[in-house]
Amino acid sequence: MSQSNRIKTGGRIDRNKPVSFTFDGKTFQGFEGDTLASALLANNVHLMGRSFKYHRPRGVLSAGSEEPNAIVTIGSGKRSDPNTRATVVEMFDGLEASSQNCWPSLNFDIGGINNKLSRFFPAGFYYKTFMWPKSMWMKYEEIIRASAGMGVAPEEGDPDTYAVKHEYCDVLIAGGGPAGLSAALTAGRTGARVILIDEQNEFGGSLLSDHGAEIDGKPAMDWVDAALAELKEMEEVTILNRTAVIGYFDHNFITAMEKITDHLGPQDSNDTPRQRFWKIRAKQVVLASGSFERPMLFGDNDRPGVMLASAVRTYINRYGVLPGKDMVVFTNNDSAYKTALDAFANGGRVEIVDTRVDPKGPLVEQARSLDITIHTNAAIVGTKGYRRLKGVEVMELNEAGDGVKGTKFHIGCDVVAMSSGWNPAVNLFSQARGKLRYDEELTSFVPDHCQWDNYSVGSCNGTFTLEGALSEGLEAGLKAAQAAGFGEGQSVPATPSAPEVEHGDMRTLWYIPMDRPLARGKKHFHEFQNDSTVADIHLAAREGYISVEHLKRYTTTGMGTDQGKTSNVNAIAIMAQIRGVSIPQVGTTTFRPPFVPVTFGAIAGHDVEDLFLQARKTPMHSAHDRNGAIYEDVGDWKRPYYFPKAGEDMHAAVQRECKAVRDSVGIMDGSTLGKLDIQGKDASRLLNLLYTNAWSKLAPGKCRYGLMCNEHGMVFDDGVTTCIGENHYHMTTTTGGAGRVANWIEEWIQTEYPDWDVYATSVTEQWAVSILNGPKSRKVLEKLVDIDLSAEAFPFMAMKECHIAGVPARIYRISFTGELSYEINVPARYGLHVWDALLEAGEEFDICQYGTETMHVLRAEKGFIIAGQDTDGSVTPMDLDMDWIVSKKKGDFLGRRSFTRTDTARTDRKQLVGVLTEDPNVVLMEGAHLVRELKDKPPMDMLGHVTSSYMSPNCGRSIAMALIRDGKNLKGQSFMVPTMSGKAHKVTITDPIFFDKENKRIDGEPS
Amino acid sequence: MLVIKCPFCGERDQTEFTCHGEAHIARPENPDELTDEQWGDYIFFRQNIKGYQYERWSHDHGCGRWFNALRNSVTDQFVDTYKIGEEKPAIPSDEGK
Amino acid sequence: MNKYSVFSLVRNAMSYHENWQKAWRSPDPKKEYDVVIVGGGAHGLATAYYLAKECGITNVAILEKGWLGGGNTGRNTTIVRSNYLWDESSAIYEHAMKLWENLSQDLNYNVMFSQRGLLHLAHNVHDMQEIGRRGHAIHLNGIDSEFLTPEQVKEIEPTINLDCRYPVLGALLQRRGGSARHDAVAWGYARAADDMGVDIIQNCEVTGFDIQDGVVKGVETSRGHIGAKKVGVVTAGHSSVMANMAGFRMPLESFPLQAMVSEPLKPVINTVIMSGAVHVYLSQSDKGELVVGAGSDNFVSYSQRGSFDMMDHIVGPLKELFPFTSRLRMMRQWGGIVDVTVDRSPIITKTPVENMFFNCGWGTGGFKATPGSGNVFAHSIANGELHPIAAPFTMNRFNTGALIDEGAAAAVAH
Amino acid sequence: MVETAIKKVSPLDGLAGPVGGNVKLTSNGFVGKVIIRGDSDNKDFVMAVKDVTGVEIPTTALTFNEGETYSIYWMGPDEWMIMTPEDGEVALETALREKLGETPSQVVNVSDYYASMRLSGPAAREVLKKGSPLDLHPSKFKAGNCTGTRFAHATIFMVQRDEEPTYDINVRISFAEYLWNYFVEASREFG
Ligand SMILES: Cc1cc2nc3c(=O)[nH]c(=O)nc-3n(C[C@H](O)[C@H](O)[C@H](O)COP(=O)(O)OP(=O)(O)OC[C@H]3O[C@@H](n4cnc5c(N)ncnc54)[C@H](O)[C@@H]3O)c2cc1C
Ligand SMILES: NC(=O)c1ccc[n+]([C@@H]2O[C@H](COP(=O)([O-])OP(=O)(O)OC[C@H]3O[C@@H](n4cnc5c(N)ncnc54)[C@H](O)[C@@H]3O)[C@@H](O)[C@H]2O)c1
Ligand SMILES: Cc1cc2nc3c(=O)[nH]c(=O)nc-3n(C[C@H](O)[C@H](O)[C@H](O)COP(=O)(O)O)c2cc1C
Ligand SMILES: [Zn+2]
Repeated sequence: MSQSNRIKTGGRIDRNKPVSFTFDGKTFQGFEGDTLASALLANNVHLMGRSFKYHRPRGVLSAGSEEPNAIVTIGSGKRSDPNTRATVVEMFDGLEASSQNCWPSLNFDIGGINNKLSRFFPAGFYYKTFMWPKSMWMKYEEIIRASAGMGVAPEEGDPDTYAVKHEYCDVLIAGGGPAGLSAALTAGRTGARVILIDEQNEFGGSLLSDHGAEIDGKPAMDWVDAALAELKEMEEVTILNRTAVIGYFDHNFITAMEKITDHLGPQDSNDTPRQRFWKIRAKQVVLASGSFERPMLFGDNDRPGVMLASAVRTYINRYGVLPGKDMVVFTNNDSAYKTALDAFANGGRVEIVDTRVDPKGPLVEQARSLDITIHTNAAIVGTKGYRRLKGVEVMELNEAGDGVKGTKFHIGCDVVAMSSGWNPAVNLFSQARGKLRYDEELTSFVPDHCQWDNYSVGSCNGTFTLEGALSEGLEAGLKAAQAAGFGEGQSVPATPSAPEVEHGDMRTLWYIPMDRPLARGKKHFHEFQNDSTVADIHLAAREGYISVEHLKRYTTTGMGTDQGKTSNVNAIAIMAQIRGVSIPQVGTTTFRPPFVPVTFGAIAGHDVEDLFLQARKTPMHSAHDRNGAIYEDVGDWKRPYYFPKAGEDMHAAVQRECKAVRDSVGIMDGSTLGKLDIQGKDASRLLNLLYTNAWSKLAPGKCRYGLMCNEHGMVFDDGVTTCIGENHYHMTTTTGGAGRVANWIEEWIQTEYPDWDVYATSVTEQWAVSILNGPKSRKVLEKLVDIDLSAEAFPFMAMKECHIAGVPARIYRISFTGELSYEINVPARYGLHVWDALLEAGEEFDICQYGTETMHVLRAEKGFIIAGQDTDGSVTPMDLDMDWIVSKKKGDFLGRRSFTRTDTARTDRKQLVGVLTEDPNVVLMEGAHLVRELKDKPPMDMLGHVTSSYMSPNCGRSIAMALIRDGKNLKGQSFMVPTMSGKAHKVTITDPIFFDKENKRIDGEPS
Repeated sequence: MLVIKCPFCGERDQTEFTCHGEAHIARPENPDELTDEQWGDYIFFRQNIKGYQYERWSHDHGCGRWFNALRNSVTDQFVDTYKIGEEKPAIPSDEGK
Repeated sequence: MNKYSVFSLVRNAMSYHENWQKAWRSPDPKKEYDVVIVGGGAHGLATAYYLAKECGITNVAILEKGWLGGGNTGRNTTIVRSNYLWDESSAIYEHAMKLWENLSQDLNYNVMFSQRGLLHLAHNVHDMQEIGRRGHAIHLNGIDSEFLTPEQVKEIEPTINLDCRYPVLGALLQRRGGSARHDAVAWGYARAADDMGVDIIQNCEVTGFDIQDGVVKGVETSRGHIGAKKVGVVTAGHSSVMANMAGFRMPLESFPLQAMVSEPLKPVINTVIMSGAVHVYLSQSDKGELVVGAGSDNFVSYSQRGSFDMMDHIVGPLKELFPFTSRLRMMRQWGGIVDVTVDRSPIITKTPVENMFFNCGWGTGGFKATPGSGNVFAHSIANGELHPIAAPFTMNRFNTGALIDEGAAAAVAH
Repeated sequence: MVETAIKKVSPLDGLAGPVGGNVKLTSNGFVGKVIIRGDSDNKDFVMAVKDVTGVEIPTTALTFNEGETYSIYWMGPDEWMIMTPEDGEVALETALREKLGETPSQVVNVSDYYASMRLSGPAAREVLKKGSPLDLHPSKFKAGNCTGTRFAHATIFMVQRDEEPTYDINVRISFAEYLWNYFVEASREFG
């Protein structure tokens, strides 16, 4: 029968909106306002999942986000959401759910065999076996892996979008039950910026399930509605439902995840994000996150149908579902009597098993007056039923509560509603480094003190009465607002009256004894998801894993997706019992974010695909696209790598480009080079500090190359710096080093030499840079500029300001190829204009656009280094054979002192040399090593590695550079370069200049 | 996730800043007079204090200025931030608590 | 010690697992030991184990201020590999790798050392040069390494997005690389060391050193004075604090390094994956969670917690490289205090105090070295001279300039 | 000399804006921008800038002063940005440099370094909150404020013009396309 467990009336579901949904392919009916769990329960489906290790059938335990058992997959394909708690999935028409961790079906799961063999699989069993034969471990592991895990990963290509939002507030309130709402009221009334957050669809917290509760003589939900109405009118109050506070970090940084469309089901358009991740900075935080009920730990307490008492009450009152007709309430306190009474009122047959010898108080009396059977001083010692609870076995407890006596009797039932007390939800407080205190009376941990500004109120503070929650909330809300600078002089309003029946004492038994010793037959699960039992805790203690952290890791208790919300305290208490120490002496494990699992998609927000990370483009990028460039990623930049013509592969294109430059003229985009404008009387002093060579005498209009070292004396960047005018320089850096060099400069001038008259400002993007290279470059440029380009008028290492193609430019005659070269800098807006003009002007010379690879080949032909490729942070200028650039006269500079340290001063360090292969057609792989002596197989003594290696069409052979131990002294000698495939190439160490050794080409063709 | 008070821009989110380690390490005036040990000490050896430590930060995504801070490396709370060249604040007396 | 095996498991199952012995004793500290090891992380425990097993020194105590393995050992992403660039590094990590390969049998404790293979992805030309260099160096040091094409990467990890923002251009594969069960490593060493007589003393914080005339004589602890002929300090993130107690400084800074796990899944990631350019490193544990490593906070901190922004930085890249992770959920995040050197290589060293030795600076990547580190450190303490494999890692290198710069060439050192 | 029609190109050319009406995004074209560094305690410096621009250098953090032609924005304690109408920057740069003479200072034309775009409309603030960790509440950052901050992976310099709200956002041109597209995507949900 459809919805056989649905109560005729009542609940907060919308009976006018029936929906249908499927679970494991079978169709069911429910209502809007249901959760997947409540709708399944309405249909009398309790079996919702299988446990992690023993594959035991499991039903729903709770009605909230603490659910360890009812874990399902929602949706399918690209929209499948594995490991979802059925208790937090809001129902919509067409919802598709399926069970996990079972095969072939939930009902009949082969993995259930693990349960039969569970005796051989106690906690940590895998540490003791699978070691022989050694070679078999990887096979065993595969089996372990396949049987572990839970849901199946979704297909890639998530169709949904996600968003992130930063927010600030004066008071953030986590939890919108009575405590949170009242805090919001007093905080909101001060005009402070308040954010009120609750993870559920509706506000009211426990009041949503508490149909009898009254505030000021009216139903408590009337008060909730009025509070919300008032809050909605407040301009500075933000109210977020369906939003879980998941992280509480330093300096009151709070993260939260809002579900925006999850409850609506798959959307056609993804304009609206599925979820929003909030990053909130709060001046003050009020934690009002309620409490978790504790399960009773008795034999086979995990059968589908065994639920928390408060959850049963929620299903009855909030969802209009009576989870079963025959209920046994098993409790050690009065609160579960409310469940019994509500079940009874809704036609359930109810019996109560109470561990207390003589429970009294109004709730107990009320139950008695209704003739509900109460078995006192009694306990459930076992259950009947496998896929569904069929009954319980009950016995009388002994005085100490550590054993049972008398005869066992059986009660047939299909639901157990259990309660062994409450644990304040201290998770967020604890994440925030809050220290906990153990409260003997409540038998639970409560907040003590915290270094960040927050208040815990209501049941998360161990205050379990409605009036208490209201009054703490009202007070904390105002106090928090006042601490944030609002509501001066306001006083806390009177607490509305919310009379409650008196609760009697509890009788806390951390686990329920059986008529047999522990671990014989029935299992007492304290941690449901990972199948951790009370016997496992005993085993851990027996084996010495007595620290609470060892206990956790050895038994995996609390390591599931629920992070032990319902189990941690029980485990700790049992360990304390075993060790004979107090509970606080055992201590808690650490609460960590997130409070509930959060999707990676939400955290990533819009930072996906094209927006994942900026792709920086130069002003000429559209021309490169047009001209068929293939790009290389250099840092964040997209740089043309080469420009293939039809039918060319990379090799062919690069060979052609290399020749074209030296034979005629080529053009490349150099805009990505780092650029800094440096001004001030102490500018040259700064250059002298940064670079290894001397800078005092550079005349305006002149350029100079420099190397920079860090204080370890190792090269970290290089580039050309030009004197623009008096006390004014333009520095260039490598593309990748731009940011680093800029920071380096700021560090020195701001922190060490703040008195110097010098300023540096990045101008990298100000200038678009087209670089002409090759003997014909003067011919090309001539057509476009208004200055004399003759070598006399515009010599090498000079800069001229002029106009090109009608726009202002700075042209630098510097060269990274050894050819006549002009680096043409124009304001970025004109970059494309000038590039196109140059291409047009160069047409008659067959001007060749080339990319970074050709640039690399050409510079290698000349033996010029690339910082970061031919250096690696362990190379000094001397190692590069660049002693000439290290000034001996100018005094101190960064890194200089390090050159004389014993290791750095060694003369047999790795040094940069040229390497030529015996076979000119062999191009060594970059990174290949030279060995002193070739052996049949490794290990071989390595001399150093090839840093750069190319086929050079201009040399007509392959060329390479390498960093070789004592390389300077090995020139002329031959060595072998073994490859990974087992072959080896013979090479000779040479000078690293392969082309135009005399530097004759620098002035190009005479004009 | 710290809130850091830039002495110039006011309180800002940590993600606008970069930390540059221990503060008040002056570059030796005459490196040549130092032994290798003393020079090594200057470039590599740090106090790395568990407790209050002086350190340098820069407001990269804001005003670009470097400044100093006194922060407790256990609680991650700042005592104060101050401009380069300003006198360093005293270490609070709860040291060792 | 009762031996662990499938037979003992079955036998004990018959007696309801009531007869298992303690994995290690909890003795009170003696007055004096031949060697006191400070720090009950895996490195300290391994040191004690090898002192007892290979150096014949069993009058050893390990002092741990909290619980065994509660430092970085218990919070690392468990990547094990030996494909480091420099010869010195290769030597020590490969020494460790060889010990890993027999460790479960050696300790009679299954440390679940899984040689599932480790992929270093290359996403740009610079990366390709880097893996080219490292791959060859490793190969010539006699350690396994292979270059893979993007297609081969896809075959091994079908869920990877090769065409991401920084496309996968190739990869370096170490088939012998993988991961191990971190807790089991600590526990396995502890149990085996205890069996040879080593005293493992938890909840015992070293608060000072007893140094007389430049020679260490013992340690002050929260449980009183304990005499020691030699002291080995293996306290990872707290090494500077220990050095400070002994009156000298270390070239270290301590940062919280971050990690997280997803909810558990059926097997989907087959190897261990490291990507510098996209900033991801992850693997899937035997339990099913994706174990994802993030960066460290960029300021010195001794607060052992996960922070948010480093986590934030890793999630976009994770989704970029493995788009299927979009709808998965993070289950837990945390952090550990790592002690970082400038050259990203460890320090194994004698100190200005005689008979006091330090083993630290393993920073973000020392788990993989555990057996090797403990082994050479044990020999160094026993002989009073650094073991040849350890010798290059002396702290004097920061004065001479003989750095072993693993950071400069490769971006990550996990 | 070859003469071709001179074309100015901005990275924002041709990029599509947000679809709905709640967020507007436009390019500010080629606003002139000059960075000036110096010591605001130095009267010569302050006077020189005032003389050339007719505008007082703002010394209050996060504020700007507007004049007829020029406006000056506080970027840091010794750093300001002067904005000029299109093509006014070179003349300004020259004039400033001349006037400042020996006074310790720096004058740099960054007109092309930054692209400038205007984000406005009722949901503009919401869009900014997606990527910027700044407190944008009208009581904290309002019309008349300017600041350097962060938006997603970009460093930005942001000016709030009015309470609509209207923001002018300056970003390095190599990040401009990324930032623009981010704004467009972030606007999508607001229609
Ligand atoms: C998030 C994260 C990810 C990592 N990922 C990897 C990885 O994938 N692969 C890898 O190889 N490495 C990784 N590492 C690094 C690795 O974890 C460490 O290098 C390694 O665990 C260090 O081991 P240890 O035994 O030296 O230190 P720890 O395990 O930290 O042990 C030091 C011990 O000293 C104790 N101690 C400190 N002070 C005192 C005192 N005064 N008295 C007594 N005891 C004291 C501490 O309590 C601690 O238990 C990672 C680290 C982290 C934090
Ligand atoms: N022994 C008992 O009888 C007993 C025990 C516990 C609670 N109570 C009753 O419960 C009420 C306590 O009120 P309260 O306001 O303290 O708690 P509450 O349980 O009514 O409300 C807590 C709210 O916080 C929300 N929440 C929890 N964690 C969150 C997170 N991380 N992010 C977002 N939202 C989160 C929950 O969804 C819930 O709505 C009182 O009425 C009290 O009588 C009684
Ligand atoms: C490799 C590895 C796997 C982990 N898997 C889980 C897990 O499945 N569930 C879980 O809750 N925590 C897991 N953790 C995290 C631990 O719970 C814990 O956060 C970590 O050991 C740090 O300790 P702390 O959080 O108590 O400080 C894992 C940790 C590591 C290092
Ligand atoms: Zn600032």
